[in-house]
Amino acid sequence: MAGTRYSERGDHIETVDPVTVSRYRGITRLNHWVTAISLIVLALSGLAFFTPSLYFLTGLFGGGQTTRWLHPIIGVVLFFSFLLLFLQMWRLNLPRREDRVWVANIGEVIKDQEEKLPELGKYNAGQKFVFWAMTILIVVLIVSGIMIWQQYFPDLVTIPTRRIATLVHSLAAVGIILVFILHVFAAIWTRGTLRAMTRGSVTGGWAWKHHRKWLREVAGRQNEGPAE
Amino acid sequence: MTNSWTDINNTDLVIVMGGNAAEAHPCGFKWVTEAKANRGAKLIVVDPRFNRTAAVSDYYAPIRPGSDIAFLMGVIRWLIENDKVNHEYVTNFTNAPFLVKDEFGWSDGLFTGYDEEKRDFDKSSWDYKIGADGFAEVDMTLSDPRCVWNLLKAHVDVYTPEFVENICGTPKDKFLAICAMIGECSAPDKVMTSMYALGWTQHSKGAQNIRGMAMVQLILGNIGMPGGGMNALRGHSNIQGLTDIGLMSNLIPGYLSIPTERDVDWTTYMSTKGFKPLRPNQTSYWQNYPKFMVSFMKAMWGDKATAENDWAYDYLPKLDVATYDILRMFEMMKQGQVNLYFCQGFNPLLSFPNRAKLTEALSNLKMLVVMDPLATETAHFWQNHGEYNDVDSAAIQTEVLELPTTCFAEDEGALVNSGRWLQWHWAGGTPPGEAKHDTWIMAGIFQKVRQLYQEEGGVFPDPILDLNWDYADPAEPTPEELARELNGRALQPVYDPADATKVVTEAGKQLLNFSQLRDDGSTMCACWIYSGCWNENGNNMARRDNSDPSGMGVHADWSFSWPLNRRILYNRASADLQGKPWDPNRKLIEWTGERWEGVDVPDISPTAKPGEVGPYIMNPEGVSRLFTRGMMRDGPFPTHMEPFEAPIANALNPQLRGNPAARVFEGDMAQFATSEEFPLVATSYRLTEHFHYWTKHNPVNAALQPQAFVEISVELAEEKGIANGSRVRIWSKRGQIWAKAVVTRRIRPLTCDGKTIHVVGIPLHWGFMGAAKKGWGPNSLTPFVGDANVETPEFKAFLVNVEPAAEEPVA
Amino acid sequence: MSDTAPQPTTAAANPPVQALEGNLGPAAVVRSSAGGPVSTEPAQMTKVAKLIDISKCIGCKACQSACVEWNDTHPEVGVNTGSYQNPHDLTPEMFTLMRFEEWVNPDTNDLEWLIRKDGCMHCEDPGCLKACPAPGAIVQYSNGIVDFIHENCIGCGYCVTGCPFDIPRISKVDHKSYKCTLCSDRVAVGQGPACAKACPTQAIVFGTKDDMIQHANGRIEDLKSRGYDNAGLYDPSGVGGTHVMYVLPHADKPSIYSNLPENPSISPVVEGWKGVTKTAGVAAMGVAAAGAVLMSLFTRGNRVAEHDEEAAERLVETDLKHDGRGES
Amino acid sequence: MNIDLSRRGFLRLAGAGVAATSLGAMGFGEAEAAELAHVRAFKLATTTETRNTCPYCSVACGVIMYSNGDVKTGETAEIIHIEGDADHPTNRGTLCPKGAALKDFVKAPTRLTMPRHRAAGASEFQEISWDEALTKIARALKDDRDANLVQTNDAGVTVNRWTSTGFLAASATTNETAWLTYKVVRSMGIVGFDNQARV
Repeated sequence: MAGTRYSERGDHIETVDPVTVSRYRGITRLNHWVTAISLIVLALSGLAFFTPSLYFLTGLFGGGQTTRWLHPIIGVVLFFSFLLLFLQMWRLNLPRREDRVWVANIGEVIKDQEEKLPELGKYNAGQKFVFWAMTILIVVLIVSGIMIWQQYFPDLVTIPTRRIATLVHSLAAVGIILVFILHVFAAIWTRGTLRAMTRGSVTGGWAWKHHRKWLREVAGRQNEGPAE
Repeated sequence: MTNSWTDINNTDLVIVMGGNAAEAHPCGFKWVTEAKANRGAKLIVVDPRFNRTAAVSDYYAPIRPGSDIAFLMGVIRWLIENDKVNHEYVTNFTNAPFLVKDEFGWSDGLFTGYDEEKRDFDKSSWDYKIGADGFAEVDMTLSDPRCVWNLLKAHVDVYTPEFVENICGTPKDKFLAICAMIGECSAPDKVMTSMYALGWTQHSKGAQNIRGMAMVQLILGNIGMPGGGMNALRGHSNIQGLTDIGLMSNLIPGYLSIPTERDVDWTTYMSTKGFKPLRPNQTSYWQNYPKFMVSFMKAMWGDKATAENDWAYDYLPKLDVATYDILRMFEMMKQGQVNLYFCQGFNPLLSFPNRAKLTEALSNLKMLVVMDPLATETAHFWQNHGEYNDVDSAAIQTEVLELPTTCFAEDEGALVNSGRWLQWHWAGGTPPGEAKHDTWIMAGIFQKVRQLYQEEGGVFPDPILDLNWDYADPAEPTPEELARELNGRALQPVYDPADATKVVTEAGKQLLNFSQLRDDGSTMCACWIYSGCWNENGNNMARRDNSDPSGMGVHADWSFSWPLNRRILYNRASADLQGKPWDPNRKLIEWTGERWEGVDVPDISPTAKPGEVGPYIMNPEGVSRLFTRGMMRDGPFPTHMEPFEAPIANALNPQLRGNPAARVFEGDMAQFATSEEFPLVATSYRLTEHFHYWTKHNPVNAALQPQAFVEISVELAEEKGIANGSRVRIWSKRGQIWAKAVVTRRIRPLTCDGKTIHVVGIPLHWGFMGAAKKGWGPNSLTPFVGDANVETPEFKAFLVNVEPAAEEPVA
Repeated sequence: MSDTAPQPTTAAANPPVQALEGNLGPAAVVRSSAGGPVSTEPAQMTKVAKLIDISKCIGCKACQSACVEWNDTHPEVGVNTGSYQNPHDLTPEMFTLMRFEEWVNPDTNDLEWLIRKDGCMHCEDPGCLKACPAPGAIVQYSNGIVDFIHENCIGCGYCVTGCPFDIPRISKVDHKSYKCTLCSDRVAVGQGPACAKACPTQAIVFGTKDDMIQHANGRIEDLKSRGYDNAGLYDPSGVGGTHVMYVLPHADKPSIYSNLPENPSISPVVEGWKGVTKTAGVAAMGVAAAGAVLMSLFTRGNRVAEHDEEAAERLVETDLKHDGRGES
Repeated sequence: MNIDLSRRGFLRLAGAGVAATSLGAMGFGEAEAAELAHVRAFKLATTTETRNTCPYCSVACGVIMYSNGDVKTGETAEIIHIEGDADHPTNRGTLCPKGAALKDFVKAPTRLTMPRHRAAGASEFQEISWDEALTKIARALKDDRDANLVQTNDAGVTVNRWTSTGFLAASATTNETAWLTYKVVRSMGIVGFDNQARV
């Protein structure tokens, strides 16, 4: 049987005319949105502690005390939720040769000139960057976060370490928020992308344009076994 | 205390030995730190432990528990040898020149007249040579070999620095350094003060420890001096008052004494009192004894005490033994000879030695009555508290009544502090539940007993029926009524002795002070030394003028200080033979040429000429005593004695065990251990976070020092394999306890007689009631023996053993 | 007693019982955490200080006792762990603590029992206040007192991170941070702190900072006369000086006193975190967010064209035809 | 009571070279008085002061008890705070760790509030009334005294000595209580009489 080098097993052609391709299963989408919402909550609550100018954000959660205990708990939720996502996606996010070409021609991408761009699998280098950046930052955040989790781990590390952890945590937080902005922006800027995480499918054209190898592989899989 | 707390600010050198003032009396110790900060005073601490007083001392030296006399006699020897002596003081203000009977002598650690059977001395030879004129013979040149001074020299000769080091374990160089510091205070303008407490009293020779230092102070000329004196830091807020008022087996208020069987009648009794002067022109104030005694009898039995019935002399009990002190009473209890026992704010189960014996004794009572603000161990002695009080309740037939009393905050009256200040206080809180004043309880008991005798008659009811009880409310006499009785009042007009027509005090009026007491029944006074505390000027104990014009901490208008509002006892001795202050910068009183004047009330008749009348007016000699004649059971000079449980033999006489004159009950001797069985020397003490067994009931103090522990040296810990903070078992020949080990460098092994001596420190605050963790006090281990003179138990030097123990199961 | 005027002012007075207006309110606040409200023209009060003279301290814990009674805290009854130190550490219920250290002086070979009263140092430049994210949870009054305003405290523990002396403790009960207030409620009505009032040997004295320094100099003189050549005042400049100072017999080695910091200052890490990281981070995020929004609004975005759809259909169809299942 | 007189305090306390707090010196007083928005309300305001002395050791430090309610006017008074009396010559307002926690003694969880009786062999106390308690005691005293008072010794000397009942007096009661206790105990002929002086 043909291997799945560019797609997940579950990816398949949903309809032929017009062509729509299933990209994310429901469970995956749910997983994604739980992660997304956690991240947003964390960003908002975290920012409240990060700078006084945003302290008012604690109001969203019912005051400083609530925000203080909520933030780390959501952090744990995010961690495990992202972990699931990671397990589903890490293989296709491994770098490929064509990624280098794509990155080299990132300008073309912005200008929407496809001639020079290589055919891509399920994810392009930008998406992969977001994926790995998130992965690393979330690990950093959860580790440093636990070190400064006053309520349950007051004496886990020494105060000097705790100071560093606090600094690292805030730096990582800034980082993840930047990545998050990039992620959201890309998803919106690249029209036709959002439905992948809402309806779960993309148009054939979108797939052809952005992830042709992926499309070919999915389409090519149709002859093995019924597509229905 | 001969001086007051605030007077310590006038000192140049403080020696804390036999006490731990910083921990047991922090706010009094303030004046030590003040003296250090203000006048560069130095602080010496001599103690088995480097305690919290030592933490702020200028010089610390260790000493083996129970070896203080050797140390002090060594100091005296050094002072004499190096001529650090205030000669004018010694010659004129002490009995140094007095000649002692030729029969008197000392050898092998014993004075003449010892009877091993009776464990007592025949003291007849311990006295002065009395001349034909009836006065004691003296040699003011101090050259006669039989004069006290030369006998003292001979007596201390054995106490060389080497001897001291060998007995006390105090390194010779440290001992000599301390001698040098003390020696400086023989100068008229340098003064040392001694602050001691139960570290000296709780020995079988406690009284002699204190005499030892008192002699040092006399030789230096520091008694009567501002910033000097012998300062006994009393342990409890009113223990001074209760002793003044004579709540002891053999006392009558004001240090008069309960008759013994030998005092068959009033005349015989009086013949042994009211001493005549032993030297010409001396005051011998006790000549007024009859006035104090008659006034007391009138206070007790009012009109029923008459000249005809010898002032109701038969109403007083007569003693057949020296005292029925606590040790004797518990011994009798053990023997089943006591049926009823009352504990008024007292917790003997933790306070007296050999707890096992105490529990056995209490179990033999028919009834125990405890009056206390708190739930004490004594009141619960019959209740099983697991290993902490492992008794079989069902087997204990003692009926117990636990009566809730008010505490300080809810009652009014006066307490006498260590400096003899009678300070009035007021109630500020409502008593909890049905807690009652002790006065209400005592009156209630008495009223009911009297009623029973009225209704049923009974054996010799007279002293009860006739007891003077003219209080507005017989059910609860007020503090004011009682305080007025303590001061005394005129029952008939009191006339001026100089002019029999002149009335000094009208009948019914309060007496001015004890100078107005009479022996003809015209005055009543419960406690002569307090007279003046509540006279017609009002309640002098409530005076609150804290001004101190002299800047010497006299505070003459603050409360009332007995006697006669005098703040420093023997203050006449603060001036030289001519009546000039030894130190012009420390002028307390001075002879103006006609009279004595100064910032304190002179401790002598205002017109008594210096040089004629000696400064120690209470003594028939008119001077102080380096040699105490027959007044102490165990010797006229302090001599080195080992504790009953000692790690080494008595170097002066290996046959002697403990104090040869101390009373030991049958059976207790068998419970004394030898160093073969129990090699470690233990000593007990207070910690500053707690007060005896009370504050463990307070959550705050319990948190500050929560759990029983013992302190041992790093060396002993290594030897026994004991880790810091681990649980250990400590046992003596009389019992065992468990506690946490505090392994510290503040206790060091000592070398005595070639042996390495380890000291185990045992704080005393824990029991099985209250807020702190349950534990034991040292009294589960201590020997049942007291001081030869005053029966204070030997809590400060005994033998134990220590071993690691399994940790307490977490309950 | 010495007549050198002026005498330091201290806590040696009895508290008033009439209702007095306190003077430590918003009007006296000169610093407030996380941009909390500060007084525009603060009442300029004389700087106060508590001076702890280690050479006079007998380690009696009266200060701990008085602190508990005044502040109505309830430290738990613990156990003995082989030391006099109880409780074993500062807690939300124990704002001050005697720390005991047995030290053998290498010069004299004598044992010295070093006892230090630990507690908030009331830094002129308070790390806790700097680190605190909750506006107005930590304030500094113009007399130098650093106080926690518990209504505003969120219990995040940043003050613990910020403090160079490891002082604040977060309550497990109400999740608020606690430390010595220098008895701000007493000082507000002209009283000194409860510990200074109680201290039996007056090892703790309280008054204007100038007077305390003057008093300290007298003490240091006395100590030098007793052979403590390195006696000195501990008023660390790294935190701008403190309003709780020590007289140390061995001022050359503060660390022997239960690890009293040699040169305390707010950790550069904390400075970095609250300084550049905060500003730079906010800027970066701001720019990024704004940029993204602008681009999404004003650029056309990347759209899929019709020919892409056709291409996709062709691809799919050919694949289907290929295995001859195309006809519909 | 002399509260007002004693307000004066000390102008100079020896050594520590300290003086009564001067509001001015620390920037206090009407001018700067601001609303008490932040600091805890001063808890002694409008309480009643009563002078007392510490019941623990013999330094006898002066203390001031602060209560809600005034016993002197017959009100129920609850002591809410105790601290040193700065006017007292000895302690000058200072207190040791025991004295500083006196309130805890007054309010100790183990304070006694009711007379209790433990019957022979019982393992618990039972509460009883004061009258029952005092009656039991009086009866026991009379019976034992009638049975065991030694009126004369072998030599026929009147001794009127009672040794089978003993009384331990307290160490912290007032002189007045002590004197009343002395009268009662001695009038009965009790010689087994002692106090804490020995220990």
